[in-house]
Amino acid sequence: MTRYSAFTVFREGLRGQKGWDKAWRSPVPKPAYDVVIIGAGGHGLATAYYLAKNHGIKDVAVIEKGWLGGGNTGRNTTVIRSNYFYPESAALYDFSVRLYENLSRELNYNVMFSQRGMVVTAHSEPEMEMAARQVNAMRLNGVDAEFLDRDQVRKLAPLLNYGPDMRYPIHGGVFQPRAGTGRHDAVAWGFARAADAQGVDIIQNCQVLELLTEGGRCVGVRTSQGEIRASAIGATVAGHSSVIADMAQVDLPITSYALQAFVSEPLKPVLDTVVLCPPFGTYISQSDKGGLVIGGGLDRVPSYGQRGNLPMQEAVLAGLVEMMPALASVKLLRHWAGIVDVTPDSSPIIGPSGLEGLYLNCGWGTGGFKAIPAGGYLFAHLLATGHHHDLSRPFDPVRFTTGHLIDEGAASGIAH
Amino acid sequence: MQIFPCPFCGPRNETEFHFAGELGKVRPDTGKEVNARDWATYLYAQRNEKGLVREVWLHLTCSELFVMERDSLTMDVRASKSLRGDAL
Amino acid sequence: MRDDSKKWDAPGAPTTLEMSDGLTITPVQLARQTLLSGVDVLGRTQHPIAAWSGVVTAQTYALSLRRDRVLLVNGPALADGWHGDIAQAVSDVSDCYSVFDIRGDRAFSVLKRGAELRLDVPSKSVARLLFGLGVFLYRFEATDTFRVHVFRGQAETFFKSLKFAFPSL
Amino acid sequence: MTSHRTDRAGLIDRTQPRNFTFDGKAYRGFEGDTLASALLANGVRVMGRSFKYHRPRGPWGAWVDDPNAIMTVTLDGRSFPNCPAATTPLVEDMQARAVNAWPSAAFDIKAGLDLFHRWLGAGFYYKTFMWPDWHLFEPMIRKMAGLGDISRDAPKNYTADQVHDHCEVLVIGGGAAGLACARAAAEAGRGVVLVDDHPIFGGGLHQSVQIEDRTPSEWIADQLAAIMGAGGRVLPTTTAFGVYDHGLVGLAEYGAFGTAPHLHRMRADRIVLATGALDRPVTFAGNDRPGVMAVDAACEYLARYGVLVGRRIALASNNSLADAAEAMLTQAGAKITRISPQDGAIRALGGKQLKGLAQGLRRHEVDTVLASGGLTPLVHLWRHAGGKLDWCAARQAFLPGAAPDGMVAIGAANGTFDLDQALSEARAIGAGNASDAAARTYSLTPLWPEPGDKGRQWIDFQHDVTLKDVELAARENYVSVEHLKRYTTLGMASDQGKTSNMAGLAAMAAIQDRPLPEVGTTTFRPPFVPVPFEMYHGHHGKQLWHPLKRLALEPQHRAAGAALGEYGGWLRPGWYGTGNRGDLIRREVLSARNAAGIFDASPLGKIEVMGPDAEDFVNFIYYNTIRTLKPGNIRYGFMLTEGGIVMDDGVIARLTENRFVISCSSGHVDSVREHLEAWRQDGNNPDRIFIHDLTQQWSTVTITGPKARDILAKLPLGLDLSAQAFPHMTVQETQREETPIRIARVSFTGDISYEISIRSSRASDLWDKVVAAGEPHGATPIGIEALSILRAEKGYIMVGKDTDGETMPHDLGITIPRLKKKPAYIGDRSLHSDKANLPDRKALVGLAVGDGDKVLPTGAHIVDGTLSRSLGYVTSSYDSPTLGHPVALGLLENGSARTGEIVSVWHMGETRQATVCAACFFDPEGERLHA
Repeated sequence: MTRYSAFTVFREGLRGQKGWDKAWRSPVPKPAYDVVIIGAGGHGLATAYYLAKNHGIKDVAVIEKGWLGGGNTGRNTTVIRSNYFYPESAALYDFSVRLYENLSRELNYNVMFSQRGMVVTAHSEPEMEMAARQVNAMRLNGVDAEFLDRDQVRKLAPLLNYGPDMRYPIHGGVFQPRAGTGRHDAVAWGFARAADAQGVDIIQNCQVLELLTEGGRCVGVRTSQGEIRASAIGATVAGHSSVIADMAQVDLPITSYALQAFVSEPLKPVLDTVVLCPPFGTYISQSDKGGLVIGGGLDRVPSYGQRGNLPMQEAVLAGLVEMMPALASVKLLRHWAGIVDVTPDSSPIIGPSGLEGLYLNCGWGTGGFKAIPAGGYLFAHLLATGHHHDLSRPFDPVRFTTGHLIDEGAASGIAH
Repeated sequence: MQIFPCPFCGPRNETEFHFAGELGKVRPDTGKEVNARDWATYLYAQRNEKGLVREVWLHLTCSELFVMERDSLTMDVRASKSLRGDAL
Repeated sequence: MRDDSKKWDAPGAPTTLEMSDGLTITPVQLARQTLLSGVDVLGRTQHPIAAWSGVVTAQTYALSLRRDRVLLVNGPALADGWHGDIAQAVSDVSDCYSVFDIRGDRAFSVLKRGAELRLDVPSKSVARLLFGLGVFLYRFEATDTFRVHVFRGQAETFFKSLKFAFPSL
Repeated sequence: MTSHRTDRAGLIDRTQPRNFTFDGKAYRGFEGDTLASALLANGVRVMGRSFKYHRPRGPWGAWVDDPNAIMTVTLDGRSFPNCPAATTPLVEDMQARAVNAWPSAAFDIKAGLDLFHRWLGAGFYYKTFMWPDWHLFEPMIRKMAGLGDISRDAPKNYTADQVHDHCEVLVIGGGAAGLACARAAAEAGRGVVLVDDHPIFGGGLHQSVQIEDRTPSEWIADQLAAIMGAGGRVLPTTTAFGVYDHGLVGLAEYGAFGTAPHLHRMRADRIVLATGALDRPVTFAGNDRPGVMAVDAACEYLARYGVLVGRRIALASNNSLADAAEAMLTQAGAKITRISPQDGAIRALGGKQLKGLAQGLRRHEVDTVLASGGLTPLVHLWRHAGGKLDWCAARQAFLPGAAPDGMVAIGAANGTFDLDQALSEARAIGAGNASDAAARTYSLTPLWPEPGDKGRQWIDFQHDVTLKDVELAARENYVSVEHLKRYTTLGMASDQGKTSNMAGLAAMAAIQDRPLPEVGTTTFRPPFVPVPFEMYHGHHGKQLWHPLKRLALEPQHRAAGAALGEYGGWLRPGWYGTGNRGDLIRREVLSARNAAGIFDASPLGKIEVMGPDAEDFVNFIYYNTIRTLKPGNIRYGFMLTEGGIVMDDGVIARLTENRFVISCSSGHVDSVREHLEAWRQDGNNPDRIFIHDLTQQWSTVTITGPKARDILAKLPLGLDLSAQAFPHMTVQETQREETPIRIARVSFTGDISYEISIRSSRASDLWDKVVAAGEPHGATPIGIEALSILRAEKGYIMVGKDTDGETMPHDLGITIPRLKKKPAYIGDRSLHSDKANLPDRKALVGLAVGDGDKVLPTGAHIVDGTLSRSLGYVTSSYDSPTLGHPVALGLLENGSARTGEIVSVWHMGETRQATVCAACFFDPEGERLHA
């Protein structure tokens, strides 16, 4: 594998770029592997990479229905953050942020993690009290957090409306300086290339048709490219987790929704941080290419249709114009949707599926991208050892029976 | 924007409706002993099918709680009837 | 908490608003509005029933709201509460809803700013969302006159929404 | 500079000159011009710079397919970024400036970047800038990227109208096929709407000499008259930008430049796609040079704007449509040299100015190269709706295949490039018949990028993606079309791949030696062309964004000098009077404690539950036992979720055997009503339970404080108010001037309180009388802020503030129903989960501080000894005017067992001490409450 560096880029420029290797191979699946991972999104590829790197398990196949990174990894709004309230979530997501911080160098692939910070605004005195509760919790959890007043928010996000007619005047907010954005495709490609280099087979255009079971245990998968057996099978298929679980005759606590995202035409830099204004249901950042990347809430109708729907578009983009009226004449270039797997407590599920031999990494809902390195790391640990890493144990699905939900919404006083 | 058929009102814009859950949830009789697994299944387990689904929806304006059959992939709506079975 | 008294326009006294093209919005004072709920209350009412998109011509009439509920307009006084004899729940809601008439050739165009409305698609209920507010909407006395009942606390918002919708025509 | 304006009329108005500037230079065009046509008429070719290499760019297309000429346009002091010159109508005094170029498109100082192109190939940034850190390089890259800049102020008078609409047949595209189809449909009695994104209908028809024995303009006018005569509607300058579920089409109707387009949410029973087709570029060396244009664009500039783009033109086309173009351009005075691109690699010569075209050893001295690699139907909307595409080898194009529900394609969009055939197809579809395929006159020779060719050949003009970039992507195994697109950014420019996608796919197919259709296409995403955010926004901003509900008593409050604020979705008095806010609130608290406070409690929910099963139903809804509640009595209770979490609290009054009034929190009325309705219909007998939300029928004036009874006694209500006759937690109904009045003796302050409810139209009268009656006693109106302190002194909670999404009723000290209540109720089983049974649950506590200590900050955390773990947090905290010291409530792990314990309270790095106490600081025995 050609190592990527300023030097090789320079050298290849002189040679007409002829010397680059394939970023990953296109292998034919073997009949059996130690581990088969279903779904070559960020989590699946990261799992394969960490299986090889941390556990020396290199006889791994990642099988993908379409093209690698083509699910939510390639459809999200690229925000990476760990501004969580509960210690369990903070530990998980901050672990992920820390892995991200070194990921480009580790994978030898520039994932462009840009720690430009993220502001969550507060718009009233009660919201400021909640913001204080949040900042204190984050700091106690060991996550960087700053409590901002109105002027400090203004410095970070001058485009917000500070006029007297603002429906929800800005009082202040919570700032996480280490949060930011990454290049979503690069995360998938970087993990794919690094996993492939370790010997992992990434098999694209290979759809799982059926789970193979023997004696009540999952021993492999039947795919559009034939049967593949494995001693452990991990599913990392996000919004389609219920479809795989259905093959195992298991009902998951998951509902699939379309989550839309929007990008504007490229503009010269106007926004240096990620900004989320909860009462407008909208968040925004500006990509390195100049496009404003915008997201909001889930569509109202459960769905597997990977396309946007007008009511939520109007809600999100109208919210954007309310919070940043200067953007009113900026044009929407493209909008799309991903299918997200939403759990009752909006926290992920890492653990056994209920069918022996089949493990799940799912339920990340709207927030899977930021958790890719941690999700892969912890899922690899589970697949390799059969036991939870301490960080993933609270996210075992048993919590729905014991009642130990990890509901970040709960921290803000919302009953679910 | 989708059009949903309220069994009483007829076709209306989706913004008038609220998703209430999958059809078929039966509340365990909590007057008796209910084990934790059954209760968790009732509270949280979802079929979450890709394709034909049968769901309970609330029409916010007339408060009708009804069953709708639709396709969760294509968004085609097949039919609806009131929760008690009264047809359109 | 901030003092936002100035940010929110003080509610004005309800007056008739006349726009271009003969469009008018008129606040309506009804003698009484009564909510009646019960099994087959629709079948049992003796008053003309208003549904979408027919035109009501009577002075006393019942708005069909839902399977088991009507709003009786200008009906007789009835005691609030559960009427066991007729198995109906009764509430005086005269002060619950503000009522407006929107009249003119372009009244329907204005309303289409606030909801997906079709005159050729009937509905058994006059309840719907209009400008995001729960309202009762039907035609009253003429095909170009639309009557709206809106929660009193949202009348100001409704009036403002209409005013914004007018110049867009 | 010579004029390129011909005497061929075009559709512009030559009596109406329009002055404008581009990159600071003054020019003149005519009404009806676009910025691009006016500049071309003035001989200006370089109108922009490419994204990455800052190469000079002139227009390739004449309409939405042009990716090159992008400008920031200023008019009347307002700037609009990223306006495509080819679609921007020329307006007097417009000042246009090329984006991404400085000082001008003609001379751009960053042009030197092109020298480094060999190192800046596809995805180079993924391979470097990692060491020492991306953050070192990113700011510079950000500055280089992006197109236009925006003004930091909101554009004034820029609001979109938004309307819902419906039609039977929506015809998208007003060219020959669209017009003929719309007419046939309208004449067949169907409700038709015809939209076209040009200001003038006709599409490519203007390039024809005649159609059905008429001039194009006459024919078009005939069709429009017939459509409107038959009741159809026509919308020019209207773009169908997206097709959504259930036949919904988003239409953006453009008005004058500088105004926001109007959004039509058009619901169509049937959608006819007549969007036409585009000329696709030919991939050859230097094909990005200004002066290389689409054949179709040149014809369009001539036909619509009377602009002849060049005088000596090389026409390199692979298809039969070139003949008509040649004739038209020749007739306008151009000298045409026909080039067969299949006969050998061609390359454009020159730099900013095109010098000629070379093929093998032959050189053609031309000033313009027109190219067409064949027609690509515009099928974006087809794909939005989920329609399939089929590869047509004869046309070398993807054509509409299996149709989405309710949609049909006609004319060039359907691959029917022959005019007569398109007309008969359109008329058949319009009349509701099937169309029969007839002979085709269109022919072409396949012409696709050839890998390995020399020179830099552009695939994506705006984003500077060349054939070599595609080859590199293939070499590195980014071969799936989506990988190709994302790795090279091919097709992601602001034209969304209209010019580049087909060439990119074809290049990948050729490199891999696979048939083109096997490579597939990328997903077509709305919008079809970029549309301003404002279009989605409209009028529902400012006060109409989450509008507040308004109190019947608002005029009284304003007259009394209330500071109004948002509380639970209502605009309510926070406090009264002017001056120091803290002092005013303090004074209100003291007046309520010493005399009485008068409070507008109208938003409090008043939901009536009636019917024979009402008792069982409320007993099921509430955590607390309601069955035993006697008529005339009131009980406090919690509503839980099925997860056992407290979702609302409030009092339930039983007026009669079969009638209950539920008073829920002001902000929860809508959700509680829905909650009740859902449970009523699901699992209960809805014929025996009825729910009326009467919150807004009634207004409520509360008198609270030691003088409350005396004040109430002054109103002639004829009630015995003694504690025996009218004890705490009871309700009385009476009348005053034939108006029903309901008085509930309940308290949210800890002092004796009466909530007096009256129909809202009589509320002002009641309020005035109560205020007048209270005045001699020293009673004053109080706002929410004072009430919040009063209730906190007493330890009364506010759900959502003093509880969180994990709080169960036993965490709040109300344990008996959990242990004793037998009949089922919502959330019951969850109260016995493992989590619910844990001893260290967060429970409500009081937190006391030492003498002279300051108020604990709300939001501070209670931490363990090592300051590393949160044990809970302060939820409500005030300096109590009544008690003269701070009071605080909090949620604390194992809180009830910690009474008396000194805990550390941590806030933003500072630690203080507090003592855990019972969550009640005022009148713990309840003597004042029951007085």
